Formats: sequence, C-alpha cells, structure tokens
Amino acid sequence: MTTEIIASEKVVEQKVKKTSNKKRFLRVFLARKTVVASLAIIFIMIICAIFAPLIAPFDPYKQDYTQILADPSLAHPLGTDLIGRDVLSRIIYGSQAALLVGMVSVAIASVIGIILGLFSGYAGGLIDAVIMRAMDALMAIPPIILAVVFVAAFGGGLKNVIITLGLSLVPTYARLMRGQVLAIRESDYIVAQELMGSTNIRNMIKHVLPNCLSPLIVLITLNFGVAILAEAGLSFLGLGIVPPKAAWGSMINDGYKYLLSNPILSFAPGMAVVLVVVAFNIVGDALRDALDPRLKGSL
Amino acid sequence: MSHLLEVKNLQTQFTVDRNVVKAVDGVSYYVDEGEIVAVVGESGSGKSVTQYSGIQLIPTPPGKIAGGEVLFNGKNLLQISGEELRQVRGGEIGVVFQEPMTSLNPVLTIGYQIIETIILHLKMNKKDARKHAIELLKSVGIPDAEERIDYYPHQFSGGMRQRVCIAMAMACKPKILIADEATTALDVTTQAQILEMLKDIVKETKTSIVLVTHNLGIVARYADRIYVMYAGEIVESGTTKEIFSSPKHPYTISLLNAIPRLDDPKGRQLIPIDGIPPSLINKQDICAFLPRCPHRTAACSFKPAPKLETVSGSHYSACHEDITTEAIKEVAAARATSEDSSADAFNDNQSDNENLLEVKNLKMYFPVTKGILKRKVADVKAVDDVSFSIKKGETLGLVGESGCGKTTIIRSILRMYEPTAGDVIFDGQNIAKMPKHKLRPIRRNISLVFQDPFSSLDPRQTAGSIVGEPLIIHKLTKTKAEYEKRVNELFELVGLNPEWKNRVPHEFSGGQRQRIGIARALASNPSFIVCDEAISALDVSIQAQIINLLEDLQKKLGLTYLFVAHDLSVVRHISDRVVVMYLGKIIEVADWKSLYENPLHPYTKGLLAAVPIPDPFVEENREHVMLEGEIPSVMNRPKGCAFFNRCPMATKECSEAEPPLVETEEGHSVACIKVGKEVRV
Amino acid sequence: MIAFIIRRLLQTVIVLFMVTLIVFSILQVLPGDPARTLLGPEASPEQVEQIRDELGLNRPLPVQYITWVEHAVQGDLGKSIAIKEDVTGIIGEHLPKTLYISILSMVLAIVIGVPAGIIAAIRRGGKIDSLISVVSNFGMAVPAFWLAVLCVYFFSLKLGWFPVQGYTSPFKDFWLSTQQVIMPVICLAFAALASFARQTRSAMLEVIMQDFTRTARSKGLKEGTIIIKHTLKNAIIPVITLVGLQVRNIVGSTIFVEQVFNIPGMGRLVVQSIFNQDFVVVQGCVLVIAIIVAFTNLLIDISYGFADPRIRIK
Amino acid sequence: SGSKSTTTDSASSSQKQENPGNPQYGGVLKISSPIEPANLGLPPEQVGSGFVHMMTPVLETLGKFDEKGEMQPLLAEKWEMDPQAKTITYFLKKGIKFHDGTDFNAEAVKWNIELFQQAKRGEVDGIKSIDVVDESTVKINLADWNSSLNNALCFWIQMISPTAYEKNGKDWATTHPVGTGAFAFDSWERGVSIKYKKNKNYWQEGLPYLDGVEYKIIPDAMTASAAFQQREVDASFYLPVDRVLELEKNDQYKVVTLTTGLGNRENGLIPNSGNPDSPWANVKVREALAYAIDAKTIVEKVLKGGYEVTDQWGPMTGSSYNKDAKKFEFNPEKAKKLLAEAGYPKGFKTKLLSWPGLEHESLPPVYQSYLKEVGIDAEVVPVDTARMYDLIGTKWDGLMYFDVITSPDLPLYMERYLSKKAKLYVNIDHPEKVEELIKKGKAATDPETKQQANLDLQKAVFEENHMFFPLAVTTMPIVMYPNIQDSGFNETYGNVYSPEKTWVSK
Ligand SMILES: Nc1ncnc2c1ncn2[C@@H]1O[C@H](COP(=O)(O)OP(=O)(O)OP(=O)(O)O)[C@@H](O)[C@H]1O
Ligand SMILES: Nc1ncnc2c1ncn2[C@@H]1O[C@H](COP(=O)(O)OP(=O)(O)OP(=O)(O)O)[C@@H](O)[C@H]1O
Ligand SMILES: [Mg+2]
Ligand SMILES: [Mg+2]
Repeated sequence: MTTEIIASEKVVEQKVKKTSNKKRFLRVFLARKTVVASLAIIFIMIICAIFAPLIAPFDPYKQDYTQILADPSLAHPLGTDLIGRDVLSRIIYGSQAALLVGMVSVAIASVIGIILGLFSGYAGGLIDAVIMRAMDALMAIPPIILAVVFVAAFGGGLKNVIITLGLSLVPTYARLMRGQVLAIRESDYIVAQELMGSTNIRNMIKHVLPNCLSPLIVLITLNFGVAILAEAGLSFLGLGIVPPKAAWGSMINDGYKYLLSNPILSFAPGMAVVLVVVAFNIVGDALRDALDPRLKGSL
Repeated sequence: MSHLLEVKNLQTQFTVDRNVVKAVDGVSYYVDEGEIVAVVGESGSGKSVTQYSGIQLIPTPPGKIAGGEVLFNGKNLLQISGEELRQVRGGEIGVVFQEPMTSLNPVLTIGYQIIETIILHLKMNKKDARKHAIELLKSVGIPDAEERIDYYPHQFSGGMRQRVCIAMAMACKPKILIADEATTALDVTTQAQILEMLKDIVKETKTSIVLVTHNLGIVARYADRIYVMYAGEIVESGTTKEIFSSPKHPYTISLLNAIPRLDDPKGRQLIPIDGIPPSLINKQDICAFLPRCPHRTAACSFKPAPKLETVSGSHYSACHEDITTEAIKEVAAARATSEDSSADAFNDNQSDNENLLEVKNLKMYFPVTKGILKRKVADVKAVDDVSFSIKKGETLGLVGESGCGKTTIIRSILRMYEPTAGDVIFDGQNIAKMPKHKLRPIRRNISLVFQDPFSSLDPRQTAGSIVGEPLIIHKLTKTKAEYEKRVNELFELVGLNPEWKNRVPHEFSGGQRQRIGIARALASNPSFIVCDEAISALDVSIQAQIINLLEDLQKKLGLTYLFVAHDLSVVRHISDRVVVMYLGKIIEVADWKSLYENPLHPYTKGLLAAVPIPDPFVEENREHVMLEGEIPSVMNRPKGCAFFNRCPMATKECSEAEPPLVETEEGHSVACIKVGKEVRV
Repeated sequence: MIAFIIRRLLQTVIVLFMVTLIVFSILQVLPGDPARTLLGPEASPEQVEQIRDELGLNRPLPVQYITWVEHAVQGDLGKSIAIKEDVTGIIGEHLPKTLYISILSMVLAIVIGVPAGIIAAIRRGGKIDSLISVVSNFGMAVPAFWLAVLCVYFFSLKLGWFPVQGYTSPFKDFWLSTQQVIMPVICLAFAALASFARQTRSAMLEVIMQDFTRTARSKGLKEGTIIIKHTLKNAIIPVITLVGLQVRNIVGSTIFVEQVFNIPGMGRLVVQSIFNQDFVVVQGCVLVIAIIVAFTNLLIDISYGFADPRIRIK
Repeated sequence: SGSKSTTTDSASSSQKQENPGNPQYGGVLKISSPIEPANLGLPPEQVGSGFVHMMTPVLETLGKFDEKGEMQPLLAEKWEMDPQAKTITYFLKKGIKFHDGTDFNAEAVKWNIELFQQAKRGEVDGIKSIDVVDESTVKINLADWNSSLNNALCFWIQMISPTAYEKNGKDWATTHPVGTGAFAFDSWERGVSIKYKKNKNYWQEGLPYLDGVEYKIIPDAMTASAAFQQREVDASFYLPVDRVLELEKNDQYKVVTLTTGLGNRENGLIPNSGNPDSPWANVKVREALAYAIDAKTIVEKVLKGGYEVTDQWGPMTGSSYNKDAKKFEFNPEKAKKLLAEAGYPKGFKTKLLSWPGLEHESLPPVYQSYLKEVGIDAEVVPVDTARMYDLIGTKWDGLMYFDVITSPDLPLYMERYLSKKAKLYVNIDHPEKVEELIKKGKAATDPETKQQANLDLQKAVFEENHMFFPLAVTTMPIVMYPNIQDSGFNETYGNVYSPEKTWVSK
C-alpha cells in the first residue's frame, strides 16, 4: 500500500511544485512598477552610503569660500551651501547617516521590542501586565515628544539620536510581537510542541519567533522611513545630528534659512528624505501584500 | 418543456497569478419548480462558483463568466444588471451560505438584516416588515422571536444563525433557494433539523432548492435529482435512485466506496480514492479524473475529455468506458485484498487486556468571571465527573454534539489543562497530578493527531524537521545518521516519499499534511495516540486514505487510540468501543456493536437517527425521529437529567435527579433511569 | 460594559502611573542643574544651593518623586523654573490652543481621509485609487515641518492668502483665527489624513472580502447601501484604532507646526522649556499630553463597544 | 523678492526717507522677538541685557547712552561724581509720576537700588549705603571708588513703582511693569505678545507719538522673517544674520546695525589655558591659534554680514580699541613654526566644544578645517546650553566657543569674564598683569587714566597672553520698514531704542 500511495502522489507532486513559495512571493512583491522604482531608490541610497567617497564629486566637509551659496552649475549640480560645501556631495554622504539612523535605530527597537514582546506574550500573567503597561505608558507619549525629551536628556549627536529613536520605537515592536505570540501560541503547532514536551525557550526561538517574522519585516521596513523622518524632525529642532556631519535632517534645517534665495538647499535634502521614506513605505506595503497569505495571488 | 432555471454550458474562470482557473467548465443543468436538486462533489470542484455565477456573485476580477446562459423564467440572468439583477437576487433567488458564523453581518441586528430585505423586495413599511420578519423567524424555529429579532448574530448559536440565514433567504418567497453547504458546519442533529425544515418549506411554498453539498448521505435522504461535479464539470447526473443504484462514473463509484456507512458490515474495507483533486489551472482537454481513476484504460489518455451521455432515461454520465457492475466489484476486490484482510483483526483485540489509560472522575471546570475584579461567579462544567478506560491495543471512540466536552477531556488527559479533579492513570502512573517536569518523559508515550492539518504544522519548518522534532526533544537518536534514518523510516511508514523531507507544509496537500502530523505523532514510538477529529477537515475522498492508514498502523505497531469524532459512521468504522457524551457527561458506553445496533439512551438513538445513510432505498424506509431543540449551555445545566428538555421519553422524575451511569449488560452502560429500569425489570 | 469601562479606567491609571515614573526618571538625567539654569552662570554656589533647597532638589529622589506625584494628583504640577509660574496655569494657557488645532486637524483628517479611503477601495485598481495612494504615500513621507515651510512659502509669501503666523482665539476674532489656523491644521492633518485613507481603504477591502458582504449582495441590496450600512460599520473598527495612533502623531507634530506657525501651544512650550532647561514644565507637559493620549485611547476602547456589538453585548 | 507686491505702497522713495516731514501721531509699532523675558516688571531678576529693550517703553532709567556712548541724564536732571569722597549724587527731575500715579522720587530710587542689592546683582557691588538727601536728591556712598558704577546704575536700574510692588506683591510685579515710561503696560500673553499702550501723562510733553508698542514673540527665525515680509510686524529683533542678509537684498527694507560698540556680542574661541596639562597652557600655542585662523576670510565669506572682524575686545571702531597693539595676520606657516617651538611639531589633538544655541552653527567646522591645516586635530563636540553653563563655570577640555557681551568699559566687563574673580571661564590662565590693570582701571578717577587702562588691557590680554581668540563682533542688525521714523534702533546700545520719539510716516 505504501509504495502505491507514493506512486500515485507523484502525479500530484509536479503540480504542487509549480506554485513555489519564493516565486509567488517575488511575483506579488514585484507586481507594481512603483515597487521596483522604490527598490531602485533604496539600492541607490545604499550604494551611495557605501561608496560615498567614490561617488561624491567633492569632499562634503571641504569648504570653498569662493563658492558660497552658489547656484546649481555643472561643477555643483545642486549648488553649494552657506560655507561653500558641495550640496550634492553632502546629500550623497548624508545617505550614510540616514542609513545608519534607519538601520541601527530600527535594529535597537526591534531587538528590544521582540525580546520584550516574546517574553511578555509567552510568560503572561504579571510579567506580561507589567511589560505591557510600561509599553502603554511609552505609547501614551507621542514618539517625537519622547524622542525630543530623550535627546534633551542624553544629548544630541548621531549616536544619541539613534539610541533615542530606537528606544521610542520599542513599544510598537513589543506590542506587535506580543500580539503575534499570543496568536501563535494558541495555534495547534505550538500545542503540538508542548505536548511533545518541548521547553518554552525552544518553542519561542524555534517556532514562535520565525512565524512572527512576516509582520515584523513589514514593520521594520516601514520604520526605516519613520526613523529617517524623525531624525529630520529632531535636526529641525536643533536636537538632532550636529552640523559638521552631513545628514539630511540638519541639511534641511540649514538650508531652510535660505528658502527664499536658495530653495534648493532645503529642497534637495528634503526630496532625498521624502523619496527614501516613500520608497521604504512602498516596499513595506508590497512586502505586506506579498507576505499576506490571504492575498495569495490576488493582485 | 421549459424549466424554472436552466443553465447552459456555463463557463466561469478565475485569473490567479496570471493563470486561468477554469472553475466551471461547460456546466449545464436545470431546476424545476418544487424540486430539490443536489450538487455534490469534493472541495474545489466548482459547486459554489456554478451557483454564484448565475446571480453574478462572482468577484470580478479575478472572476469572469466566459460563456454560457443562465435562463430564469426565460431571462438570461447573465445579461441583466442594475435594478433588474437586484430584483432577482434575494427576490427570486435566495441563497444560504455555508458559514453561519461569518455570513451574517456582526454589527447589525438580525432583525435589521431581515427587515432590510423585506422592505427592499416586498415594499412593505417598517412596521409590517418587522411583523413579517418575526413570522419568518418563528417559522424557522427561533423561539422568542419577538425578543430575539433585536439580537446580534453573535448572540446565537451556529444552528440558530443558520436558521436566521434561511429566514432571510426565504423572506421574499424566492422561487429558488440555493443552500450552499448550508448544513456542513453544523452538528448532525442540527443538520437534520434544518434539512427537514427545508424539505417542509419546499412542500409548503413550492420553492425549489438547490442543495450544494459533499455529503452523499444528505443527498440520498433529501434530493430528488443529483448532479455530481468533478473539476468544474458535471460528470454524472440523474435521479437520486438512478445514481445510487447504478452509479456509472468512476468518480461517483469511488466516492461511494470510500465513505463508511452506518449500515456497513463492520469489516468492510474502505477504498480510498488515490491522489488529490486536480488543480484547475490550465486544464487540458482530457478526462480530469484520469490520474485517480481505477477504471482508466490506456486509451483514455489520448481521448479528449468525455461529454455527458445518456446512460438510461434521465441518467447521464461522462466517461469513455462503460463500467459494468462486474468491473466495479473486480476493482474493489483487487484493491481491498491488496492489504491483508482486516475483517477479523477487530476480533483480535483481547478484551481482557489490561487498561492502558484509566480516567477516573475527571472534572474540568472553567471559572466564569464577572465584574471589575473578575470575580468568579460560576463554573463552566465542561467535563463533569467522567470515568472511562481504554485497554491496550483497542480503539475507543468518543462522540457527542459540538460543545459536549470532547476536546476538553482530551486536553485534560494531556495536561494541556490542569484538571479540576479526578485521576488520569496512564500505564500505572497518575499523570493528572504529576509535576510538569516529571510528566515530560511520559509525553513521548502519548501523541496527539490534530484536526486541522493546516494549523498543526509549523508553516516554516520543513516536513523532515517537523517529523524529527520529537526525536530531538526526547533525545531519541544519538547520531545525525540515526536521526535521518529514523525520519526516513517514519516518512515511509505513513506513506510519504522521504525525498520530500525538505519541503515546507505549504507544499503538501491536506491529506499529505495529515500524514506528516501522524508521522510526527509516531516519531517517539508512543503506545497511545489521541486523534481529535483527525479526519474531519479532510475531503471525503481523502478521509478513507487516512482512516486506512490509522488502522494499518494500529495493526503494525500495536497502538491504542482514543478517537474523537462527530461523524458517527467513521467512529463506528474504526472503534472497538464507543463513549457517547452529552453536556460534559458520559451518557452511554458500549462496544461498537451493541451501541450501534442496540442504542439504549434516547440521545444516542436520536443521534444515530440523524445520520443520513448514502442510500436512498435505505433512507426511504428509515424512521426519521428528530432530536428537537438544542444542546443547552454548559453554564446552566438543567437540574436532573441534562437531556431532559429534548428527550421524547422524559417524565417528571427525570428532572429531579441526575441519572447515574449504570451497567445494564456486560460492557454496556447507560445513564438513563428509564432505560435502566426497563432492563432491570 | 460598565465593568469593562471601569477596568479599562483602572488600567489607564496604572499606565499613567508608569508615565509619571518614566517622565520623572528621564528628567533626572536632563543635563545641567536647574538651579544654575535659573540663576545664570554667574550665580554663587551658595545661591545655587539655596535655590536647590527651595526647589526641593536636595531631597532624595524617591521623596521628590512621591511629592511630585502627590501634588500632580491634586492638580499641582509645580512651579516653572524659568518663569516661576504654576505649571498647571501655564499648561492651562497653552493646552486649549493645541487642543483646538489638534481637534480640527483630526476632524479634517477623518472627514477627508476616510471618504478618500472608501472611494479608493470601491474603485480599487482604478485611477482614483492610484491617485489617492500616491498622495497618501507622500503624505506619510513628508515631514510636517517641511510641509509647514512650503505652506508658508507658497500660501503666505507667494500668494498672500493666509497670515504667516500667530494664533488668535476663535472666540475673540473668529475670522482672523480661522485664517491663521488653516495652514497649521492642514499641515498637522496631512499625514494623519494619508494614514486614514490607507487604513480605511485596506479595512474596506478586508470587509468587502468577508462573507457577509456577499450575503448582503445576494439579498439584492444596492452597492451604496452595502457600503454604507454593511461594510462601513465593520470597517470603521480598525479606523477607530487608528484614531488612537493619530492622536499621538498629531499632538507630536504640534512640536513642529506650532514652531513654524508660531502658535503658543503645548508643542512649542515643550520645545522651549527644553531649551530653557525648565524641566518642571517639560515634566508637566509630557504628563498632561500622556493623560490626553491615554484617555483618548480609553474613549476609543469604549467606542469600540458602540461600533461593535460583540464587545458591547457579551 | 516674492513680497514686493505686498509692500509697494510703503515702498519708500529714497527722498521720502531723507525727509519724512513732521512727526505724526498714531499707529502701533509691532516688533518681533524670538525670545521672551521670564519677567517684565522686576529688573533685578532680569538676567543679561537681552530684554532691556522690551522694558524700555515702560521702565526708564536715571540715564541713557547717547550716540557717542556717553551716559546722558534721563530721569535724573544731572549727577555729580566725587572720587575722593567715593560718592555719586543724583539730582532727579521733578514732577515725574509712575503709571500708578505715585511719585518718582529719591525714596523710589533708593528702593530700586536696594532691590538690586537684595538680588545680589553684580552691578551694585561696592555700594556701601544710599542716602536720601531730599525729595529729589540721592547720594550713593561707595566702599571703593569704581569708575564704572555710574554707567552701570544708569543703564541697569530700571525704575519701578515701589508702591505698586508692595501693594500687589512680587508675583504680580513680575508680570506687571509699572514705570515712568512713555508707554504703560497693557497686556502680556505669554508666548504670544506683549502690549504697551500710550501713557497720556508722560512727563515729556507731546510725547509719545505712537498709540502703542507691541512685541510679538516668534521663536522661529524663518517664521519671524516671513511675518516681517507680510508686514505682520514692523521690525524684527534678533534675526539671525543670514536672515538679515536675505532680507537686506530687498531694498524696501531697512537694516540698522550697531556701530557704537555698546552692547555688542563678540564671538571667538577660548582655550583651557588654566589647565597645565593642556597644550593650550603654553602661550605659544595660543599665539599659534591667532595665526592659524583666517578671521578676515571667515567673517567676509562665512559670516558675511552682520559681523565685523576684530582682534581685540569690542569692535575695531570702538573707543577702547588699541590701534598700537600687534596685529596677527593669517599665517599658517608661522602658526606651525610656533607650534613646533612649543614642542608640538606634529600638532596635537584637542576638542572644540559647540552647542545648539550657537549664533552661527557653521563656524565649528570652519574652525576645525583651519586648525587641521596647522596640524591641530580638533574634534567637534556638541554640548547643550546647560552643560555649556556648567563647563564655563567649572572646566572644559580644549577650545570653548566664546560668546560675550562687549562694552568699551573694559575693566568692568573683563572682570566679569577674565579675572580671577570671575565666575565664568574659570578654566583659563589668569595673568597677574591683567588683574592689576583691571583694578587700576576701576579705580581710575579721571577718564584719561581709565582710557589708558583700557588700552593696556587690550595689549595684555591679546598681544601678550592670547587669553582668547577674538573673531568678530556682531552688529546686531535690526530689520525694519523704512517708514518707522526716529526709532533710535541701534543708535546707542545694542537693540535699545527710544520708543517715545518714534512715529510712523505714511
Ligand atoms: N475568488 C476566487 N478567486 C480565485 N479562484 C477562485 C475564487 N473562487 C473560487 N475559485 C476557484 O474556483 C474553484 C471552484 O471553487 P468552488 O468554491 O466553486 O468550489 P466548491 O466546489 O464550492 O468547493 P467547497 O466544497 O470547498 O465549497 C476552486 O478551484 C477555487 O480555487
Ligand atoms: N478554555 C475554556 N474556557 C471556558 N470554557 C471552555 C474552555 N474550553 C472549552 N470550554 C467550554 O467547554 C465546553 C466543551 O468544549 P469542548 O471544546 O470540549 O467541546 P467539543 O466537544 O470538543 O466540541 P466540538 O465538537 O465543537 O469540538 C464548551 O461549552 C466550551 O464553551
Ligand atoms: Mg463551496
Ligand atoms: Mg472539539
């Protein structure tokens, strides 16, 4: 009997194989042109960040007092800023800060949030209550205000901005993670795991965590944009990254003073922020669609 | 002669991932006034899409009606739109959907939802419409309709909601009522009540019913005519008797062979339909059933898809071969003997074997809390003082209506819940009160097979590591090679190709997934396996495969099963002894034979009577005693006998004391004072 | 339902208690000595010490905390270091302005965002849908202050439609007040509006996929009726959740918008107090904002009950 | 340029500007300010001179600087100084009343000075006692003669009504200035506006012309300048230089700068020369700093307008500027040589502290790049204002941004920052010579001695000790519409003006 079933199921096998997971994912994910464009933007940004010294036409910190607030020209396609630094080069270098802020702060937020959420959801009871009320408390303070207060408390600068933004994003992850854990915990495969006598830690790491990833990936992608935006906001208030460092937020802030005479000084870094954030948002949405099992194929 | 509804060569397609799914591929059928027409077929065969196409309920896109006509009263429904279409929907054709839980709008009262339809189609004013709605609710058997009309859907049980749906669909006295798996999600008893009610409706109102189902028993009991669908096509049609007496299409034949019946001889071997239903993507023009057909010939693969052809009178079938009764028997016999005859295997069970599991006075209460401080105000006595035992090597069936506490028993035995009271003695050890860490090593001896093959497997783990998980947890293998060997062994044991180890569950069919679940359950070499509705979620054609597998494994490995199911035919087929539960208590225990042939408790009787048998001739002569009413809430269990309010035999004394479970004859116990007395006298 | 409300209320109180802890501990880390800030760099150590005593800064932290909470419960948030007025009074002056523009923005965001989302969902895949999705994608990516700057540039300086800055109470001069408030409200509302459009769209799509929508259709209801009576009522639940999130975002964005449009509200107060090292005011502001957010969330949870009978009637 | 259309009618042909005609009554002068005082009515609790101008319309002082930087009587009729007797006697104008109707008299002056004493204000240090000689004569007795005291008293002590203060209490007084000025307090909406209305009983007959003066608090510079362009305000105070430059391009606006050297701010770098472990403790290294940075280019190219380069305390046009002192032209080679002599041929690592409140945020990187040229590797370290206060009061590491109010009265001002007594910048070396000169200047009894002390101080501080590196002084530009006449903006002391004489021409 056994062999016979195997034989007959072979017929089926080829059909099942056709709808491969990865292929479907890629197809749904890349279905829209905007997504491809967004990926391209993100890719360019990453390339800029990594190879900034090779790409940028000028040293972003080099001041040229003969070229102060110059209008766009061939040499300086986006003009120069108030102390004669090449705006294009600074934007290219600014991608480093943006990438760093996005990556590290989201990494901090997600790692802490995931651990808290996992723990909270799995442990339940008092631990859960305490963690979640603390998260609620953090959530009750608008993130930007939280960040402003944090920065005020711990000081500005790249490092602190990153830590601050990371911390203020933690509750989102903790909550998402907890919700996921609660849902997955109830699922039969975790019950099965428990019935086999598997330990909680093993379950959390091997089964709960991997199955929470999809929404997390989406959130992480979206939060890149959130972090970059927040950095710009902090810099606008003068609480962000300090001036000599090329960062889009502080460039907007610098250029903002010349809005009337040299609008490009704030438009250019502003556009960089907007484009990158839009790109991350679109990619995040596309990921959501592609990872959503209910939307299988319908797009 | 013109029909009330005539569908001609309907073609409905979906575009999925840039592939065309021919969900309905040239279907023609008709419905006449006042008849019950059944459409049967397994999941995905296009039954629903066929029905919805007619009233343009297909989501477009991705759906598209690519061709055909749907003539209703001479109008082609596919060509109308706007006001005219809306008039047909709800006004002329009513629909009752499968899922009563989701097909009512949760934020509107049922009254609103019914009245809305009435006002729309019957142009009544609000007050009259409300009156009419109350009438309707009464007519579908909703008690206290005046009050309940203002309830929200979640305040009703599943059966009640389905009645509401029917009331809604019948609100404007449609000419046709489409019941799309309207009873599939319900208990047998509720299912029977609702179908009886529909039958009465046909009689009274001359409304025709299209009964869409996969349950052949229902078809046999209620339908006048049948259409059998397979892969988007009608493969056989005819009157109920024609089809059941001389099924012509191999699919129909296989289907009938695959399902257990209440009146089967115990030893009958179920003959599964191999493989899985075909994918409808890029269908080719050959017989769709070909890969699974036991009667296929070499020639079939070269011929275009067969067309429906007359067999006799109104009986049509779409098969290249003319399959004779002998051929059917031959194939059946050949397949049955391909395994060692199991007819006598059942008697092999040494009934005087020692108990593997003994459940004594098990109680599982859930606290009901109320108020700000979540004070405990009452208990849900989900399992209340239950005792039974399972002997080594036997299969104990556990049946009862939804909510009677079957799953709770299992979970308490497995210590997923901490039982409120009672003992669970497994292999000489009381596991009910054992500390969790001590319990861990014992767990390898007990395994659970889940109901839902989709959710019980970690979607991100490979099949191989799912099956190997218990080996790692209990450290059962020492080397990597040993581990691999054991996993391969397990795959082969449940009939899966070990080469598929690296696939994820998503890449398997439902039946295959259930096999993975079984392989996992077997990995730690347990002696005891609990199956909670292990086959309920599977298609009829697949169920037989799994049932056979379970029986096969039991013989090979000497396993003991606790088999929970609501399908009484399946339980009968597989069990040695059966426990019947009602509202958290056991009301009857017996070996299968005495239970099915001589049920004592009026509830057991009612339960059995509600199960339709897929044979119109048998059904014709069966007495249809319906269990009235619904299972009461566990929270306010009636004082005396819990079954008191539904029992046809009940008298006043029944309501006074709880009847104890007494053994009336060897191995047959029942909890009913009436029956107990009768026998004792 | 009442028990539910009371339980939620208790929860809110616990949350607020945590907020006080968080706020208090962050501000302990705030750099500099408030006393020195107050006195300027030239003050003598004795003067500083004296002020520290007056402000209670020399007491142990737990005592300071308990005193603060004790007073806060009675509505006394302490005295501002920089301007020596009661923080409660200062907040009382600033809060109504922020509330006014925030509420207007929220209303605007909902009134435009939700219908836009509905239209996008109904016309899924169509031109309007694409347009709305482009606008909302950008809406969520444009920094509020940047938008504010653009508004000033185009609508005030270039076109001269609206005054550049300032705030006037609507009770004092409704017309001027409205003119002044239009741009800030739009800037505050924009991102929220985008979120509402997106959330409504996806909630609607979700609901449209549900079985009961099909049931409604099978009854022959008009599409309009289905949308308004059946779909919307269900889709509104996730949208209500979003209100909670957007309250935070809108109140948060007031930091920027009030700065650019020079509105003397809470946002500007927080930033200025931070620059002034006036931690008592910062503390009070953050607490008050948290109270508002927490209570909005409470209201939202309660309003679920009204939107969803499954919660209301158990 | 976008605002041209909106201001055409007020556009002044240059003729009109020169000959505006006779003063006209009416109108309200609206001024934007990014900052707002903590109190309006209690001068002794006002920190710094930044808010003095906001109170000038209501509160007046005994004297007032004129265009040449000389102190002239205002509420006082005249004063007499007697260095030998160590007294200053003020003779008050008669018949002046506070806005609450009470008399302005000798008692009131005494009371006001005492209020300053109670607040331990440095300006009144050294006053031994105050005698009320008669209704309109006050005599101040000093412990030691202080040549700067008269200016300090006349400038800082804005007279408020003792009666009003005592009747309504201190809290009330902080928000309700009651003085003798041309305008009386009307309303103060914190964070929004401060409004003053015309004082009909002003002691100067026929004044003021305006119906009121109104300050609008607009913290954001862009917003303020936009509001100015829309003529939501008539003049803008404390606009950042770049905003001013931007607005200056439009010739419909007028920019007035401060040329007197009174109340300027000076920017520069101050090294931690007091720390013996620091390379900056070596005077040669500090001298190198003076050669390493091209102040001229920075001021011209980076700061561009609103600033004037300087190499001493105060502007190079100021009365106490020492023209004979050595100049330090930009010369990186020389700087390197000096560094080598000091034992740092390869340069060294140091820190450059900057903070967000910095007037010109782009300066730190500019300094950084110049220092790099001569081998000094300066790491820019951001600190916030509060930490900066701490650091200034205790110690810092490396170079600190230096930003002080300058005034030609060097002994008075340098003592506050550069002497051993100073509570600020305590981390610097305090050469004996500087201490002595400060003392000498303060004790000077005649203007010549004082002036000599000024000049000697400049030399000692910069040429000999390089106590800090001066870069530029601000000119505190105020942007205004040209039809605001006789405002007195920036004519004397930074930002101070004469609202009583101001009028608006059509
Ligand atoms: N909205 C849809 N989009 C894509 N494919 C669909 C859609 N609805 C149905 N199909 C496809 O059409 C085919 C027929 O579906 P249908 O629902 O009619 O089956 P059924 O016989 O009613 O099955 P069941 O017993 O599960 O209800 C299936 O293969 C299904 O995948
Ligand atoms: N965790 C729980 N808390 C409260 N009540 C529960 C809980 N689990 C089950 N119940 C209640 O106990 C009763 C028995 O439920 P159980 O799931 O055991 O029924 P079942 O026989 O398995 O039904 P089905 O056939 O629907 O699976 C039900 O009334 C249910 O509402
Ligand atoms: Mg179906
Ligand atoms: Mg169950």
